[in-house]
Parts: sequence; structure tokens; C-alpha cells
Amino acid sequence: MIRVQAEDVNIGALIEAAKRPGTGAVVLFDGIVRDDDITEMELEAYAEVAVAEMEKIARAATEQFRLLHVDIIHRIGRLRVGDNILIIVVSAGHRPEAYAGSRYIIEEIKKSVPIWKKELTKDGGRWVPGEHGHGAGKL
Amino acid sequence: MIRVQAEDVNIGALIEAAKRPGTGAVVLFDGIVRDDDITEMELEAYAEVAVAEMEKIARAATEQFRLLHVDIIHRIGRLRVGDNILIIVVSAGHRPEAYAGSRYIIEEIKKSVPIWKKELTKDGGRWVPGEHGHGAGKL
Amino acid sequence: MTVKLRFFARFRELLGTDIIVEPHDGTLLAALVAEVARKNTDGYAAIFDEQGTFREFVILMRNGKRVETAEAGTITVADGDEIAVFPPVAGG
Amino acid sequence: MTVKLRFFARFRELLGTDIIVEPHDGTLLAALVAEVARKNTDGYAAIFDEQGTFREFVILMRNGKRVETAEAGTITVADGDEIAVFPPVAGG
Repeated sequence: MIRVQAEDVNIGALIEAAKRPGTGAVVLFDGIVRDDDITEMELEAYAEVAVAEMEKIARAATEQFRLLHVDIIHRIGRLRVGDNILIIVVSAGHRPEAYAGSRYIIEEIKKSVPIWKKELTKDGGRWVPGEHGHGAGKL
Repeated sequence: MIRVQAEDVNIGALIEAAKRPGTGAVVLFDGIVRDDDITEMELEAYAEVAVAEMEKIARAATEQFRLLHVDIIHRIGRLRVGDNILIIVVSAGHRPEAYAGSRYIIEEIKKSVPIWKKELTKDGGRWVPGEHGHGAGKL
Repeated sequence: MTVKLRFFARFRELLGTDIIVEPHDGTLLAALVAEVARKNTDGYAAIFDEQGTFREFVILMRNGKRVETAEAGTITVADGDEIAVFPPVAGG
Repeated sequence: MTVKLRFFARFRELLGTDIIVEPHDGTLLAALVAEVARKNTDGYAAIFDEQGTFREFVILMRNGKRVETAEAGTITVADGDEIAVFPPVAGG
């Protein structure tokens, strides 16, 4: 399941659904709104392109790390400290592929998926700068 | 929570509980009974020593990777294909520490925690050989 | 013909989004973005430098595919195009 | 005095576990394990080689602390000791 959505997800259900035949390891990454002196966070996506790009990343990770299952759910809208922002679930036969595949996916998402975050503070708000100067570099 | 137990865990609840102040990333590792032509798996632990060793590993990981929370739950008893064997949950401010801390913990557990697995097959059973010849190397 | 412009993040705050324009045939992509951006001084300055060139970090897409800003002055828009203009991505 | 022997995994299947023994003072750790293991030929052979030396992969603990098998012939057991004998670990 590759999605950009406002709703939260049921992580336990995702993990169960990720147990495909041959699975020996599941790795979940959960990116969380961190309390950097903010009140809330507002996330915005170029949704159609973001989903297409995440699907591309999932396919590349599946092939490169022989993953058995991939979920990527990126939330948008208004989130609070402690809320889930990004959930990545990967299954593999063995743990090295599961860890490497999970890490590959998050790093690629940071590079190329058109999503933006604004941290809302008592004094207003600030857009979080991209980690990669040029952004969307691989699209 | 560091435990050796027969019962399964509620992964969703563990993830929520792992969100300590400052958390920006949670990484969960779930080791699963893989369908290697087995019917079931039987796990056995030297429980008191296993828990003490996992506590030591958790403390070392917390210090080395500045983790904010660690759970390690290793199941014992009779498990079926697809069942959770080992759940590791770690929280950190940022993803590099969360991934590295999680990976450190699983590798150390494989080396030194006195737990054994027997794969039960149609023809009987076979003890899974340790990944590290000498086992309990660091105790 | 009809073209849709989508701005995101800071650019959206300054310029709005889902802006439908009706350029004449042969309109260049860069010119179209500049024309729409000019309605707000800060919005224009966020995207273009003093020479009227796209700022180095600006990302352009046409129908979901990346277009180099350096080439946007040579590409004409077509009926039904969706042009997206945004700052570096920061998801995850 | 009373000492408890705990075997795990394959060793437990062959020899049982939680075996309470009452060695006399000065009994060496290696001798105690050998004595208990001798009750089952396969169990003994799993832990000791033909020279009666601990097999290279065998792990020994006394009260939860690792004891090198090479030193087990020089260590005397004490009242209340818990001695654990097991093959390489395979958790995770």
C-alpha cells in the first residue's frame, strides 16, 4: 500500500499484512513529529506525483533488496507532536535486506518525493528546508 | 520493557509507548518464524541470563546511539510460521541513530543471548545452529 | 488553450495554487510562470532572481515530469498542461 | 552441599535439566559436569571429546557468569551454585 493521506494507520495491522510467504524479518520505520518547540506541523504534498514517486522507490527497493512486501504511507495535513508522519513497512526473508531496504526507501523519499512540512510555532511558522538542496533530483 | 515470554505483544501499543519526548524516529524489528519447510518452532531460553544480557545490550545501545527508548521482547515456547519471535522497538531523535541502534541490538542478541530454536519438521526436528560459533561470546 | 499552474509550500502561500490560465499559442513555460508570479512581488522574488532567471533551487514539473529550469525558456506550453512550481522537497 | 545443573537445548534433551547434586567439598566444576553427563552416553559425547575435554563449542556458566571450559578443571563448586551447560546460542 503506497499512500499519501491525512488519516493515521493501524501499525499492528500493517505488520501482520506484511507477513508474506518466506518472511523472516519485518522492519518498520515510523517518522514522528518531534517537539522542536513547535505547536503543530502542517504537511502538504503534490499528491499524485508523490504517490507515483513512492511507487517507483518501492519497486526499486523491492528489486534491489529482494523485499517481499512494501508499505509506504505519508501523512499530510495538520499533525501534532508525537503523531506519525511517515510509516514504512518492509518484509524480507532475512534481516540485512529488511534493514537495508527500509533505509533505502526513507533516504530516497527525502530526496525526491514532493512533500513539504511547515512547523507551526507560537510566533508563526517556518517551512522545513529540504535535506537535499535541489530536491526532486531524481524525478 | 525487556522480556522473555511466551505471549505475543501488541506492536501498535509498543510503538505508541516508545514515543518519548524528543522522538523523531521509531524503528521496529520483528523477527518472524519463516516457512523453511517446518511445521512449528520451539524456543527455549536460559531466561534469567537472557533477560540480564538483553538489558545489558539495551543499555549499551542507548548510550552508544543516544536512544530515547528500547523494548526487547523475545518469545519462547511453541511458535508457528508467521509468528513473531523477537520484537525490538527503539526511539531516537533522528533516523540514523534509530536504525543503527536497532541493528546493533539484533546483532548483539544473536551473539550472546542464551536462547535456542528447534525447527520442528514432518520428520522430527533440528536445532538451529548459532550464527556465532562460540555463542555467549561476550557474557 | 487552458493550462493549470500549481504552486506548493512557500510559493503556494505567496501565489495561490490551481491557477487556470489561457495562454496564447507558443507561450514559453518560463514566461507563463513569470507572468503569473508577477501578481505578487514576494512570490515573484521567491522564484526569480533580479535578472528574471529561475532561482537555483526552484523545481519545475510539466505533467508530473521534471523540467530543468534552464530549459523552461525554450519549451512552449500545450493545451491541458499542468505546470508545477515548488521549492526543494522536505518530506519524510 | 547442593549444586544445581542446568542443561539447555540439545544437551537438555539428552541429559535433562535442573539436576540437583550433592558434591563433596572440593569437587571440580569439570568433574561435576562429567559425572552427571555420564548417565547418558550421547549426552556425554555431545559435551566431551574422546580425551574427556570439553568440546570447543560448549558454553559453561556459573551463577549466570561465563566460565571458560579450559578453566573448569581448576574451579571448585560451592554450595548453592547454579551451573549451566549449553551449545552456541541461536536466538533472535
